[in-house]
Amino acid sequence: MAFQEIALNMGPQHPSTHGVLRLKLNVDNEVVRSLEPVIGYLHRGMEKLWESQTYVQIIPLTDRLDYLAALSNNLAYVLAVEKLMGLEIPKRAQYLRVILVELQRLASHLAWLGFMANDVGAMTVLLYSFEDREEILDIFEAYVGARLTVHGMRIGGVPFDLDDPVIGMIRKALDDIPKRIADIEKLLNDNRIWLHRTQGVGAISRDDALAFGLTGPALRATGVAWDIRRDIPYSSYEDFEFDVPVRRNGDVNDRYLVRMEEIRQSLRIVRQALDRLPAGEHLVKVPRVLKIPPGEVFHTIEAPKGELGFYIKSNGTDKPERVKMKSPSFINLQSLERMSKGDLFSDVVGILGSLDIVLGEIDK
Amino acid sequence: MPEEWIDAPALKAVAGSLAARFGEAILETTFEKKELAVRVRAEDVLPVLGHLKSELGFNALDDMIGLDRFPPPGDERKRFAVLYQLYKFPEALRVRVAVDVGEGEAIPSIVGLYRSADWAEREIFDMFGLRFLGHPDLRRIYLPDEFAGHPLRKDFPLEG
Amino acid sequence: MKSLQEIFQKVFLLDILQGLLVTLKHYFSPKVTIQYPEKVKEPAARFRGLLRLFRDERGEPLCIACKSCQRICPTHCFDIEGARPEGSKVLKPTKFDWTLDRCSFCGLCTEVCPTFAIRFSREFRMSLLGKGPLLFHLEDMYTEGEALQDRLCGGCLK
Amino acid sequence: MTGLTLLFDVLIPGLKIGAVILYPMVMVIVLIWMERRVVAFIQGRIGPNRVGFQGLLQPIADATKLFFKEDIIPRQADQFFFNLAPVLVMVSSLLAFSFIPLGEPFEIKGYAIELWIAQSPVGLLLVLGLSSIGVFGIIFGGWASNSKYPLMGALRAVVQILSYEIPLGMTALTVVFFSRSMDLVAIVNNQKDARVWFGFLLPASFLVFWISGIAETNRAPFDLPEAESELVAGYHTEYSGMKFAFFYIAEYAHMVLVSSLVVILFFGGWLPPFPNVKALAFLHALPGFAWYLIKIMFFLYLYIWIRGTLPRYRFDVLIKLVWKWLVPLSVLNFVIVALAWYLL
Repeated sequence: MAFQEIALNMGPQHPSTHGVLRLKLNVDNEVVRSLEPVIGYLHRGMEKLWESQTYVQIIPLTDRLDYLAALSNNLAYVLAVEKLMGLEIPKRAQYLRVILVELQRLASHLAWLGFMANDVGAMTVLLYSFEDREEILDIFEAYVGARLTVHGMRIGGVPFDLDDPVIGMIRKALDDIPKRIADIEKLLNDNRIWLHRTQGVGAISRDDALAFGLTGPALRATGVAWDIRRDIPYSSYEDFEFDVPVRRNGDVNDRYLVRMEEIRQSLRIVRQALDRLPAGEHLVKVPRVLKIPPGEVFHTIEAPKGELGFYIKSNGTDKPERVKMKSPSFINLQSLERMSKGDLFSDVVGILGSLDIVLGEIDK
Repeated sequence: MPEEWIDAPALKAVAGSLAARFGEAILETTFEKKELAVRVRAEDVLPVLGHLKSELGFNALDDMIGLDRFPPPGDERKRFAVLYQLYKFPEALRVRVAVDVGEGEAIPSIVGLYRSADWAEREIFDMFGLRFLGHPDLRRIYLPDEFAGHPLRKDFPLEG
Repeated sequence: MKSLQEIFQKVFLLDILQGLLVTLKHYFSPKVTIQYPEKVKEPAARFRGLLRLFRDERGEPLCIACKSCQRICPTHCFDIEGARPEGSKVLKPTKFDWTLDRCSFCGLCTEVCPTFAIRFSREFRMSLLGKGPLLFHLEDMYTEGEALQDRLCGGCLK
Repeated sequence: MTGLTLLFDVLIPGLKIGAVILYPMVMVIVLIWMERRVVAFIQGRIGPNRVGFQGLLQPIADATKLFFKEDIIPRQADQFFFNLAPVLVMVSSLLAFSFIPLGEPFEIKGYAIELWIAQSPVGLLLVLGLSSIGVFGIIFGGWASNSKYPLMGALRAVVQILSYEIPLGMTALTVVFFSRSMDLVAIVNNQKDARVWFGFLLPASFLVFWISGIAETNRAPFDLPEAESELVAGYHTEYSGMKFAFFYIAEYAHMVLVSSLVVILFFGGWLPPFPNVKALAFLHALPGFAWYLIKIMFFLYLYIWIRGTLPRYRFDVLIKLVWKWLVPLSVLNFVIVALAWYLL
């Protein structure tokens, strides 16, 4: 007797939907026949709100988009505004931004690692990776003053200069993190259960990944060596040496391996930036009431989740005419159905985890 | 018409190819802040994007952006615009195609060309109320189905 | 073709044992938990806690009621009015309402303040029982430490 | 009837029955506390340490809270089976404890006091049978909730527990080869006579039995029926209050039961290590019950340690593991042991 297909609502209240996401599933026993993400539970109308805020006031609001990588959002927005103004940023400020954003990438990847492993059932990894993340958040607290919604970029640079105690904290973190990462890799990399849960699960081909517009680690896991930091350098990324990790299979395990390698590369970039930190200003003065002549601009950066972009259209006043955000999680979530159709119900959780979505960024 | 003041040779070639192929359909070509933007007629959006994708290799759709110019700026330009931000791997080229849409008008959907346009078109429908012909499943994406109005329109009331 | 090592690893559960050793190592490692009410992790010097107003060394308020903070605040937390007392060159605040529940601790107000009158304290304890204490008036903006806690959480059973 | 016989014939058995109900409960409380503390230590945390000495009373506080919580029965649920399920789960795991020998018998004034309630020639079968009745509770609970996640959890539980019964039984049988008895007391005594614990004679049996035992109790990495990141809480999603506590306690009691079985079958029950070696006679200074406790504590710790380390299996891999690996392995093991027994 064939098992009747049942409709299953996963979320909006469910332990592993990373926020308030609802997945409408049709399952045949355990096999997923169809899947539809339902989003909008966290929709705050950010884009509408931005139209009534000044350019400076928008920055703290971008913290609330991808709340696990607030500084990356700050940077993407601030760079877009600076491009619109034609503002040149001092070299030291650019390096400080790189340090902040790479630390943020570490924090975001570490949070992802913990949640992903927890979704697959390895709950201890969450606590180990959060120990590392805590160290980075302490750095943010000491440097900028907040841990999660950091608000650590200003139009024209970064709000504070980097002082020696914070440099010491960063150097200590750079030494500590690889040790604990090695422990986590010992727990997961060879583990047969982890491999069962990740290898060949949620695979997507290179062509599909491009068609769906996947970006970031999810795209690199399919074999496309695409990293905006390297290919369209911004904020002095061309000064640093780093590798762009690429894997071929496009499955959950490859996404995991790509991100683990990115953690190492980020550590490398931070180390280089600290060693070569140029002297100079950390913030250039911009007029207090910032009026930007009419124009439009689209600027993207490589955020931890993928390609994060801001389209800004100005109209000559101190408020933008329109700000549109291209959020990587929104794009990546769209391909969830392709990845998980025909897989088991348990795998949907793992695939969702491996995509590293944040609902604050999807719903805007 | 290829513009002489485009100082990026690759983008200049793109603009030239579009002008040669479509001529009249290209209403405007601008190059500002190192970004190439072309404005085309709404009925030509599919051929233009198809040409950009298959001939010129713009293989990814970065983003779709809806704009509301309220009140409508004049007779020539319509109230709404949809911008297609295209992207070329691995040369790192970007081009922005703009289409003007009037109140109550519909434009062709590009889901057949770029799969990732699916949710982006739904978002624009949700926020601006623009219809996309041929979209497989044009529903609201963020707001509940019974919601009245389209919040990113400039005349949407800000206070209840 | 699986290598001999892989087969060895599979048969003798080496991958599992390796994981068990890692967790055993952590079992005997020092713990990171901080037992909160007894031990408090001091916030960093730049920590953005509750906003406070400050006075100069003679006890005069630094605030000149210029309303810069009110204008830049993205969430419109402030409601400020000032008046010029007899014989004074600058304004003094007569009303300084700060709505804590609207504040997003972004720090823009402290950056625009020309006299550094409004600054962040490192106070992070903000648990309260009602919405009343969320509205700060002028005199409340100068309280600090335990007095601030008494004001915030009047219902606490100490 | 003298007072003494009354004491030994009526009061002592009565006390023993009380003790056998109390003993799993105390173990469960210790185990819940231990689990939370050990997992916390593994993860670099401290865990509950406020209620009582080092948080030892935390499980009691939790139970008190659950006891006073509202008892919610979903409107669409089948009332009878919904109420029956937790009772069934609880009773089946407690009842099995009456056959578990906790220590060696001792004498007071000529009366032998045995540390078990019932001794049966087929004790092993009875314990295995009783503990599998619990699966009915899980089915009833999942089905009667009339909700999708519990139903899926119950389906998983049935398939998983029924599959893992087979290697469990097959490996237990190899022990019976050596002991020539299914009586749990006799099995322990046989290990004394054999001068060696069966676990060292039959390492493969022990390993398969232990893995299947973890799967039987729905513990990580085989905790699919209640996998929280997928099925919310599996078959007891809709339960609250005391009924939820019943499921919770039963699961932990089941863990104690399986650990006891492993200790009795493979590690000599209440016997100290090398019970026949003269030089180690001082080990007998500790009573048998203490040795038994030390041993099951080790296995309970192992449970928690494994939970703190491994990810969760997926359903198809879980079933593949039992039918492609454990069942053939246990059959092969059975044949080899049988041949060895026959030839030697």
